[in-house]
Amino acid sequence: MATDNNHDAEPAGTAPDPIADRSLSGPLLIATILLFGSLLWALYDELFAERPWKRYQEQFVRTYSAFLEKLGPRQAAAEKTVRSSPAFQKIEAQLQSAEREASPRIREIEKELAGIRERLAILKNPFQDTRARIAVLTYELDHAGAGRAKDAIRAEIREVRKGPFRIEGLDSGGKRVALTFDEMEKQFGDLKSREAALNTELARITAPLRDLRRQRSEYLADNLAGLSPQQIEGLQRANRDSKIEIRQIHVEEAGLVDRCESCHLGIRQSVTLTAADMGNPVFVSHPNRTLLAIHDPTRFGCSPCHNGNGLATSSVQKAHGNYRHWLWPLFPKENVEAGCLQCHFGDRVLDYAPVLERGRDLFEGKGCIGCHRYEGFDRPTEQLNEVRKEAQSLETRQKEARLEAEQEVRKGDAAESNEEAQKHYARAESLRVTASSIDARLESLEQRAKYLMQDQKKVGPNLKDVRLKLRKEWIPVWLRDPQAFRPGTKMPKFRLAEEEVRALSAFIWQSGLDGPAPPRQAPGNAAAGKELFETRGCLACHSIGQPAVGGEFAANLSRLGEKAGYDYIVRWIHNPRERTRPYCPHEKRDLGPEDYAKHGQPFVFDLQNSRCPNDGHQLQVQNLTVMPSLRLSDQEARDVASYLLSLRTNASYADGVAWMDDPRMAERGRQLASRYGCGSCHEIRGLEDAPRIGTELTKEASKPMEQLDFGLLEHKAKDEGWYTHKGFFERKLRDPAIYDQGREKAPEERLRMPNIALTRDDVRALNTFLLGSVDSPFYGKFNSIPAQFRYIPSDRRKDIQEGWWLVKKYNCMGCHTVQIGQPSVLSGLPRYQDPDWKEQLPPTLVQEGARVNPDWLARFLANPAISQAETNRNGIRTYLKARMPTFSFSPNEIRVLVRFFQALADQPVLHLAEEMQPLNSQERLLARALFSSEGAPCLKCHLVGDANRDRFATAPNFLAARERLKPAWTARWMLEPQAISPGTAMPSGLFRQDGGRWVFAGPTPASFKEYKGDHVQLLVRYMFQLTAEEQRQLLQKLPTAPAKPAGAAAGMR
Amino acid sequence: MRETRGAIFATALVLAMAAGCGGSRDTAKAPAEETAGAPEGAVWKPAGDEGTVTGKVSFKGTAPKYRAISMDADTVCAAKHKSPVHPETVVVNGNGSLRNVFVYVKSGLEGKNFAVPDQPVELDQEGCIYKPHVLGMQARQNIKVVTSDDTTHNIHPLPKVNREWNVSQPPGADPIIRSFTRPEATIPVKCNQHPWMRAYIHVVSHPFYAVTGEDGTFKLEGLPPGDYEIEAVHEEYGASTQKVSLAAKGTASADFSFSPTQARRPSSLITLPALVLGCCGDR
Amino acid sequence: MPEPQEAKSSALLDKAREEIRDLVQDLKKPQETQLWKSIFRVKHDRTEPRTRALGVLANVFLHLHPARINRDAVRYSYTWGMGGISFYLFLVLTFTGVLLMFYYHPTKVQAFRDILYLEHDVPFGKLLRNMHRWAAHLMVIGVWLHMFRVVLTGSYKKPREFNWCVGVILLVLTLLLSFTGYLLPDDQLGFWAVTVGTNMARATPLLGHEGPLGPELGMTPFNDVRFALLGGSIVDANALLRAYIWHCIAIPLIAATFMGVHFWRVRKDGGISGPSPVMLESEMKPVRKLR
Amino acid sequence: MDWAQVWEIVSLPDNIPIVAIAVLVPFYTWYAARQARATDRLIAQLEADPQMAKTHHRKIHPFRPGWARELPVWPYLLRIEFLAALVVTLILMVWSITLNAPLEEPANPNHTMNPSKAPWYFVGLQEMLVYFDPWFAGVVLPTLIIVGLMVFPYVDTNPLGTGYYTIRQRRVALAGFGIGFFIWLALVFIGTFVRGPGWMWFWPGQTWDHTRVVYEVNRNLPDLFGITNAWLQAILGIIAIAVFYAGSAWGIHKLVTRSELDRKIYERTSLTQYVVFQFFAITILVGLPAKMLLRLLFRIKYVLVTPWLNV
Repeated sequence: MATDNNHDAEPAGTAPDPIADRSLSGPLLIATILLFGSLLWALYDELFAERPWKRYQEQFVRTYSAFLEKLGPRQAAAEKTVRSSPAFQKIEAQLQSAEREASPRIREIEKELAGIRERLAILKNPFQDTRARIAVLTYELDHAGAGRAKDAIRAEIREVRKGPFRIEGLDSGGKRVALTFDEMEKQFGDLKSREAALNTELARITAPLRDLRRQRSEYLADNLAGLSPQQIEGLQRANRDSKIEIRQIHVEEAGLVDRCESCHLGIRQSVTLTAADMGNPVFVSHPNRTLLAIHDPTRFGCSPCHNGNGLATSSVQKAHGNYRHWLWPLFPKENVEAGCLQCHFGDRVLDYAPVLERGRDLFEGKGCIGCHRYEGFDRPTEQLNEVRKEAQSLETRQKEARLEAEQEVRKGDAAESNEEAQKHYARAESLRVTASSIDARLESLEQRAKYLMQDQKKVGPNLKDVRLKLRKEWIPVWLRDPQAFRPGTKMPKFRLAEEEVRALSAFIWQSGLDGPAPPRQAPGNAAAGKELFETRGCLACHSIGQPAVGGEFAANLSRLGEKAGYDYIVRWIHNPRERTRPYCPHEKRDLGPEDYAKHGQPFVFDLQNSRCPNDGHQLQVQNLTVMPSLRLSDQEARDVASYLLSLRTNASYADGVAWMDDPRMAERGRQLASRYGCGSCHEIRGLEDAPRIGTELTKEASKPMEQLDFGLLEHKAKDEGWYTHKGFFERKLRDPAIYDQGREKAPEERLRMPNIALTRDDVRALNTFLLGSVDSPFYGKFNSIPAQFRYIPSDRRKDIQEGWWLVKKYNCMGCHTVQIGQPSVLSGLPRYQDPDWKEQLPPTLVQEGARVNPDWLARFLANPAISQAETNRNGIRTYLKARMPTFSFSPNEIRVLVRFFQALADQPVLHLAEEMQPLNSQERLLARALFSSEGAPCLKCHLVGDANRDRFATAPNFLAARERLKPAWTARWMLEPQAISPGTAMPSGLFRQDGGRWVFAGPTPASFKEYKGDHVQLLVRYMFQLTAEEQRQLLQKLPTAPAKPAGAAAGMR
Repeated sequence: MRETRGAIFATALVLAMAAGCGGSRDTAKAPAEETAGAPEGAVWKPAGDEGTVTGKVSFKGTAPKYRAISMDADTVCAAKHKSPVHPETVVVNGNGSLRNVFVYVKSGLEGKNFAVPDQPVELDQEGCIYKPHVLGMQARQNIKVVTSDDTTHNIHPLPKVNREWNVSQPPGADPIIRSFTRPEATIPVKCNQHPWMRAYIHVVSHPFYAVTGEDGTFKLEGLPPGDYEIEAVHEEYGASTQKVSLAAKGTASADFSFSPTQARRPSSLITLPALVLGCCGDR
Repeated sequence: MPEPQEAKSSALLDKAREEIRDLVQDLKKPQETQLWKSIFRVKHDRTEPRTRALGVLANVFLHLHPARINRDAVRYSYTWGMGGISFYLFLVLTFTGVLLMFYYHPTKVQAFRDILYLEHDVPFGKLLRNMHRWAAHLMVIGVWLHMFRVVLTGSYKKPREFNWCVGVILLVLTLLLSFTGYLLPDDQLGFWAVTVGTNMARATPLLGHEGPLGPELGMTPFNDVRFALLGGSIVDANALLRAYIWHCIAIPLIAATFMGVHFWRVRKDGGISGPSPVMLESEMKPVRKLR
Repeated sequence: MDWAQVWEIVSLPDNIPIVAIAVLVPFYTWYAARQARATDRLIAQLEADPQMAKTHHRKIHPFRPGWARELPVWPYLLRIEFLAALVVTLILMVWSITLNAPLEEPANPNHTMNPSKAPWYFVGLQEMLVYFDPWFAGVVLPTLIIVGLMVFPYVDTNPLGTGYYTIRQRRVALAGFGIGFFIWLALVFIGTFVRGPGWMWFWPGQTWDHTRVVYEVNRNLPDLFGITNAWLQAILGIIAIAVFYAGSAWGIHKLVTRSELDRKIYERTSLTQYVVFQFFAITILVGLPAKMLLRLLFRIKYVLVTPWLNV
């Protein structure tokens, strides 16, 4: 714009007016064009840039049609083969002959029906018309006033009914007939009922045809892998006709809109699509159709499990929720199972979520739970606290009630009237009753406390016994680097300075109990011990050697000889639960003989004698270890201990550890032990009630990012793109001190979390577990959580999950296969690869609930030896070297386990034994004959109680069946054991079907010619009514084996 | 007005562009898709230039002595034998060669499909002993298990790769016909009722295998020319391989040798009393 | 009787022909039609100044302006166009705002989701929201610059003092409009901005429960001025609804009223203030009030 | 220098308007100053040459006698307005297509944002919270500003400078408004670009660190003198404020009566007008920066400490 003020420099009048004469067209045109351009840009943005899914859909339609094109001929050929198979041809032939047979009658019926329908059509109009007229007249009659009026109407009705109605074409001649209404009505009714009768007949005749057709199509569907050509054609048509449009799942109740399928078009296709098929991993089918069927996407959507922003379609990043302000980013593929945990937080073991399960195993097994509370883990301890609190408040209430009762009595005594006194006395009575009823409640609480104390376990060993158990100079070596001494151990490496190591060692050493010392033991036979160790089942939990052979549930014992004392280990192996001194949680100290002596009691404490002599409270009478007693004899225990103590390297240990007795060091060590939370995993004198030192992790993944302390790495994390929960957990797990990097901190302020030996997969599993640990699921994501999103385990499912916690706690899967597809640790050991040792594997527990009587199971779990007297044996499979240990489960846990097995096999909670039909004497003879016949192999493998025969036995005694088994299961087992327990020594094909019954497949004794009953049922009944006496008689009938005593034949090396 | 017209124009333009791009992409993609589908492998047919591999499996050292099998668990079995029966674990022939060694082409035939013989291989149970003791078969070929005994057996193969089964066979029962679908070297077969009974089935993907017999030799005929790895497997002494090169219509030889020091099973494993009593009293 | 019939039909034809002729006539000269005249009151004729002026006077849009204007006031350099731009942005905001209202529910359950839908679902929804937001920011800037210009050209001086005051009120209203809109997406940004903003109201002297003398007058979190603003003691559903009503109805109405006054006063105060001829110091009449 | 951080803050969609202001305000200031200088030159010319003053059309814009003094609004003004509307729409379109309006996490009362900032145009007020108690910064001060703006035309008694850009004729008014405008903008800039997590002071380029710890002990004025008695504290505060007002009033008076013209204008002012002017000038234009400096440089929190209110 002109700012020129030199106004008179130019000649007047001639110059054009700079404002009035200037055209603005140029700028206007440019602005208009630019604006138009911006509109085009907006349009492009709206149609393409913001709609990347359109390109995905185009690509999908293209590749998918090519894929189907290729699939079509393949499936057509497959269908052709199925159609030409004899079975199909047979059905086809049957169908054709049936059709031929039925067709004349069908034609007849159809012809007649056609005639009837024609006549009905003719009759219908006049009939219905007249009926309507009569109905109207009847209505008028009802509402007409006087008698005369009614009469008139009646007459009219009569007139109408009389007709006559002239109707043409009713019969074949085509004559016109005159009918009254009644005649018409009758004829109409007759025709109708004839029509119904014919239809029924038609249905009856065609039923077998329909059946055969259904069979034919079912056969085709069953035998054709994949889709039929028709189905493929349907898919092709659908694909051709598919429009480019948003595909969304809308769950109204949840306010959920998921449009994932706008790009992931292959997810729910009925053909399985792979990345190779489609050339793009975006289009693959969902990898697990079973899961998809359970969590039907039309009811659940996608984002409730996978997270991400289901609504967004403008970019991959937005849709996956991988941007700063979206609180639920897509779970990374490797942690996808975290999604399961959001709802299934109480479930210990989940099908299809092995990584998550591994994460939980690690969380429990590596002792994370020692420092970090996590809801559901270590329940006994938490419940114990609750029980104690409740008991305390009850005691207070009781005291108050008693006091008040006394006051009431006093008030009553002083009352003015009798009525009033009575009122007070009554109130006092009721208070007294209340107080005493609290006693009952307290007792049950005490019982619960006792059981819970029995259930309570610690991750690490009891350190009160260090003086009795350990070599003094070994302790600092261990503390310096546990992984160096025992690679893979649960004990993590605390980043301790030498001074701290010394202080801690001194504290642990000095806090140990001095006695009573375990009894001195004579040395055992290490070679026998080795054999015992390898065959009794120790390797299901423990491992030996490097690389380790055996289970990773418990310690690797390779260098036990360098650390432990013989006497203590013997006692430990004999019964690991045996405590040196009982611990009184009330007095918070370990009791000694002197406490018992004070009250004139012997120093005896066990589950039966678990009350404190001083105050009557429940004592902790067991070591808090999950290690069970294997019921070894004293000699066996000595042998195993001798073997284990012989395991050592020639590492040398410094002698000068006098400082371990310095009380000042111990005091410092005590502070350190509290700081590092040693008491969380170990029992340590003085630190029994030490709280968990770590953060609770139950909802860790819902913590706002700002609350995760990345330390100085925050900006690096942001720059490198791992400023996420996953990034935080991952690095923290790999290097727990990482967020202290570069920070100046006093030693006591540094991060305490120790270095845990974790592999990449371990970190992934734990990360999956942590990422799924969220606040109430979907918080803020939906308006409200609709019913179908809630996961409330039913009784059965709840029982199963409760059981899994215990199965995992005691490592049942070390010896047993609990679920199909889950190998036990033992079954993987080299020894059990040998065909002969396979029978020595502990039984699989698949369908255990269906197999055994729950009452028996409860008894067995309480005492696997079955017998009170002879404990050094297996109760039911005495031929097994591996031994079912005595876990001393509390009744709580036994109940949970029994219910677990019942629920797993879908058995009713309450077991009522089936009624057994008694055998008559003839049947008994028959059964006995069959059992002992040449062809019957039963007694070759099953225990019979005869020492000579039992040498070869690889199966339990039939005598136990009555109490132990369920008859229905036994019958099924005899018929098809391989279907119940694949790979079992019990062969299939022992019986064959004969008419409606099962008969023994081999040669049967002559007496069976007349027997028409079911052989399996007969044998089951015999088995369940077998007595010891009967068994003896049975054995006598057997061809006697040449009696070679077992010992003589033993060329055992 | 201008905006609407603009919108229509833009849509038309963009659609035209999209159509153009789409078309060109289609043509570009077509040939790639054709090559993607690999043809199914055709069944191999002999071309006439096949050769033979022969060899002998010798044994060095002293053969272990086995105690006679005690068949007192089943009198029927015991009755069938007049003389004591010894385990067939290590059988050394008179000429110093090793019997019951399974020899097969371990590698060199990859990518070829071989027709599955219609004839099943047969495993007999006679006198509570499996005959033959070592058996080779092709994957998907049928195995027919027959019994010649008057006692009930059960056939229990213990594969690791294939599916495990365990079927009872009473005297006079129909033969059991089964098959193994995947190649697997050494599937032990046992009878749970007669613990000494043992057979070894080797499942391979081709017909080029042999089991050494009384002279300890083997012959793999009809092999197409090429370089092969031949493996000899013995139940006790494990496996040993050799490389051979076969010219058209040529012959090649591969001799193997086993000695007791090669025992592959750790001895501590064999301590079950039933076994000690029964079969393999060990070397 | 064929004749009369023929006559009748030919008469009909003639009438139709006439009609069509009229229609063509109308189409040729649309300005002559009744429809045209009913809409455009005055014939637009560039040649005659009077009708030209009338054309302007009869036009509602042109009514905001005088018919003629100081020739230099047309220049951008003087006005910067900021007042007009602000008003234009207000119109844009009203337009986009009304469209947004179709898609928005001021409830805790729906609000945030509605924004998500706008972003991903509604055709041009994202553009709409962006335009509304950025137009709001631009309007604040525009109003500020307008005020800046008015100060620099001394346009607030007599006789425009009152219109300046109206302008200040409009500035405050603009800020309030923007501020109330901030909460509506119901996200963290808006929530905390509004929390911070309204927390100041707590401290209002006399009327806030944390303000000087507030508690002494019986102010609690549940009856003070902040409670009145939020409809509760925390920023929640009621606050959302209040913000919505203020943002969409109350403040726009008030602002529109004041705008009317503002524009009217611009004309009544003598139109746009300049560029006017400079006044010289020497021409200033001495007035002595203070010495 | 943490350039990534600088870019992150500057490119935040909600901060774009402030960046725009940072460009627009200097530009328009320069644009106005250019015209003002031209006008001032013209005024000087005319003052010096009374003859010319009589004939000159007295505008910096060119004028020829043949030109119309007034132009019809249609089309001359409206076409420009139309162009402006087009350009604004264009800017708005491009801005809206390229930058998305922010949408953060759903509101969560349990999770405080750090820093949680008011919209940028109120960030100045939020920044004032550092220097004053909420009742003052949040309520009294905005009221004072609004009222101050409203009384502005009533206390400015200068008849010169209506309708054209000038500096020499309106030094006091322009300085007054300019200082106020500048303070306001400065506060907005500080609040947006300098205040980081915990509302801590981060120099531009310094990394915004959530965990940063600063040592900042604030004192009250009486503490400097060791006065603990409430009455004495209050009295001291009142004295300090009174002294400050008196001193500032004297200083401002000196400034507004410096030149001849200023004195003339001053004489046209009534006492009420002058007192009102002085009050707002001292409180907002001097008091505000003074308090800020006290706080930022000397860490003095309150000057006046009483049991009811503190300043």
